[in-house]
Amino acid sequence: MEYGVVIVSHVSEIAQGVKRLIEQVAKDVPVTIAGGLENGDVGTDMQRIIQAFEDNSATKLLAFYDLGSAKMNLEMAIEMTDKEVKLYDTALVESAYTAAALLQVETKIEDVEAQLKDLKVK
Amino acid sequence: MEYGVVIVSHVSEIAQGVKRLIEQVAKDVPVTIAGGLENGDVGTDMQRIIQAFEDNSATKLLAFYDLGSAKMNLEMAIEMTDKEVKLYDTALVESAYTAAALLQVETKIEDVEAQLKDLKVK
Amino acid sequence: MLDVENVKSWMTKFNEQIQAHHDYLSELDTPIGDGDHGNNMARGMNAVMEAIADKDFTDVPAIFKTIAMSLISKVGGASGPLYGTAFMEMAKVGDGEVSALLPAALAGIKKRGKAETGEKTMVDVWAPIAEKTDFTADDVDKAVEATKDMIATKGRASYVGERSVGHIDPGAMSSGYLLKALLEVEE
Amino acid sequence: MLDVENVKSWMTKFNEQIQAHHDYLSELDTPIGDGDHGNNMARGMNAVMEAIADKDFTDVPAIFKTIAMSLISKVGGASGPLYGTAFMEMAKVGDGEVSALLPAALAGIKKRGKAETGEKTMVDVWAPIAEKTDFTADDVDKAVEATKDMIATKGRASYVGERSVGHIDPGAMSSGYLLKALLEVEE
Ligand SMILES: Nc1ncnc2c1ncn2[C@@H]1O[C@H](COP(=O)(O)OP(=O)(O)O)[C@@H](O)[C@H]1O
Ligand SMILES: Nc1ncnc2c1ncn2[C@@H]1O[C@H](COP(=O)(O)OP(=O)(O)O)[C@@H](O)[C@H]1O
Ligand SMILES: [Mg+2]
Ligand SMILES: [Mg+2]
Ligand SMILES: [Mg+2]
Ligand SMILES: [Mg+2]
Repeated sequence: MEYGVVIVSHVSEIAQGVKRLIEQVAKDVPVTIAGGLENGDVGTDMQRIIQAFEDNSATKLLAFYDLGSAKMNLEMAIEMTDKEVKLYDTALVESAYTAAALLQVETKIEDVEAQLKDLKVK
Repeated sequence: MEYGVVIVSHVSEIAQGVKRLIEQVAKDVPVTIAGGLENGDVGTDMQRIIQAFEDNSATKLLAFYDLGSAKMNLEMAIEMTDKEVKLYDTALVESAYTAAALLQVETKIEDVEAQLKDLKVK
Repeated sequence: MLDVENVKSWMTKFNEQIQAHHDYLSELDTPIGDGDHGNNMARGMNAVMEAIADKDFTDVPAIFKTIAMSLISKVGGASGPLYGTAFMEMAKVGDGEVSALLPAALAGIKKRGKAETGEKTMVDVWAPIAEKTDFTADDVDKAVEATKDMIATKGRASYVGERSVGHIDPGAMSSGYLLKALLEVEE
Repeated sequence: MLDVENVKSWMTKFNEQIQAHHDYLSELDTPIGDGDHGNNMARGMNAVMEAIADKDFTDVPAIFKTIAMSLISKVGGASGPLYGTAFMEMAKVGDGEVSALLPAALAGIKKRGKAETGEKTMVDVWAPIAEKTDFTADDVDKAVEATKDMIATKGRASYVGERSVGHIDPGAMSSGYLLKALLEVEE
């Protein structure tokens, strides 16, 4: 698929759980995650985000995050990757679900983004 | 504490992860969860939601959920419990975090609700 | 007027349809949902059959309540609280008068799901049938089929919006099985 | 003008302060955050010390880059990308001219965190100091202390809004240690 989804959360369980939730409705959308720190603690880690970009088989990525400090690491990761990544300031679970469900049925990216606009919360 | 938080998600990892995230900033706020089905599958279960209400040491509960079908089970659970439960159609992770952080510092419920209003996404 | 035995055979026939079309219901749920409607209903109906088989019920409301609780606690998807509420509301009717049961069920489903007709849900099957004094299997099939052209605005299918057009709603299909099973019992 | 050795002793002194005030920084982060700022900074500075000890650097930008990468990858909280960007931007200055380094660091922090002064963050310490040609330990202490009366509008503390008044910002405090450690090296 052209587009993939990346989930960035301070907590690895949240990232894993969101992946599980959205894969149910989007079997063909590549979803990769960066959750928590390497040692399992709560936090975000730029290297793990870059890894999630690399591991995603899509070249264009939609990235969703939980809290503001994840956003800073996401932005740094975006500056350092070759992939085309766009981050959304939208409700993490709800917008990742919406995006994945729409991408699965090959919705145009403009239409996906239009739906995401309603989910902006940060 | 007078107020507690209940997290309802289709996926147990999401519910557990949100609890972990918010307990960091709200050590004294009672947080209970209902995530997934009894057998670990994805879904929501009214009985587990009622259990989360009962297990919460607070008498007044703020409930947050991920998708619409969780809301239906939540509403049924609310009809069947003695606790005073209010559900919010807000971004799951973000609003649970906001509510917990504010409750921790003993913010008045009206002020908590005012902040939650901005997080309405469903 | 249904009695307890009628309700038992209604459930038996419905269960047969659900188990027989287990995969088909999940297939319907795949393009516009999460692909589990067959599993959900099969699990729920197994629980119903277990809860009512070899058990005596004093009256129709009592068996409806047991069915409702099994569906609510075992289905696991949106259809659990919806069917559960339908049976709960039917229990409140007080007897087995079909012309009162179906409107009660419909009202329960609409209350629970906050859906109206035309939103591509099971409501689109329950509504036209509950409003008729008499209905046929053909009426049911037509109502189910009519969900195909609708745009979903409730439930998971609403996420794909216009892309839901062209697919029959899975909950509409399972509701069709339920209503046609009722017809067989009434005959 | 700092050289590589100066930067090393700057980091050594900063690390001493961080480790000595580990608990205090986390305590500051508890009422208005998640209580981990001391842990985050201690972990980050351990990584910095490991990365720069016994290692030769060709020039000041090279050691700044190494410090930046250690902080970015090991801190784990918001302060990681913020301090990391500060050192990354200082590396871009090209030499150790303090009057150029501090404004560069400030610009990096503001860009990364999208914060302005008065939002109760580390910016409120970096900004007044970077704007001075000369600064004293007293200037730093005053800037740190001034965050106490501010209402947080950025970072985790912004969630508690007005309730953040009365508490010193943890990132302001750690930034104060960093800037005072620099003063000692410059003397
Ligand atoms: N708000 C609603 N109102 C009425 N019916 C609904 C509503 N939401 C979902 N449904 C019905 O439920 C069916 C899906 O059930 P199921 O797949 O078991 O649940 P889930 O969507 O949680 O996986 C849909 O096909 C639709 O008929
Ligand atoms: N957007 C921002 N801009 C500037 N500084 C910020 C911002 N967000 C947070 N900070 C600083 O970071 C500090 C908190 O760091 P830390 O506790 O390590 O991270 P976290 O909040 O992720 O746990 C705050 O005290 C504040 O000084
Ligand atoms: Mg389904
Ligand atoms: Mg489901
Ligand atoms: Mg912190
Ligand atoms: Mg933290």
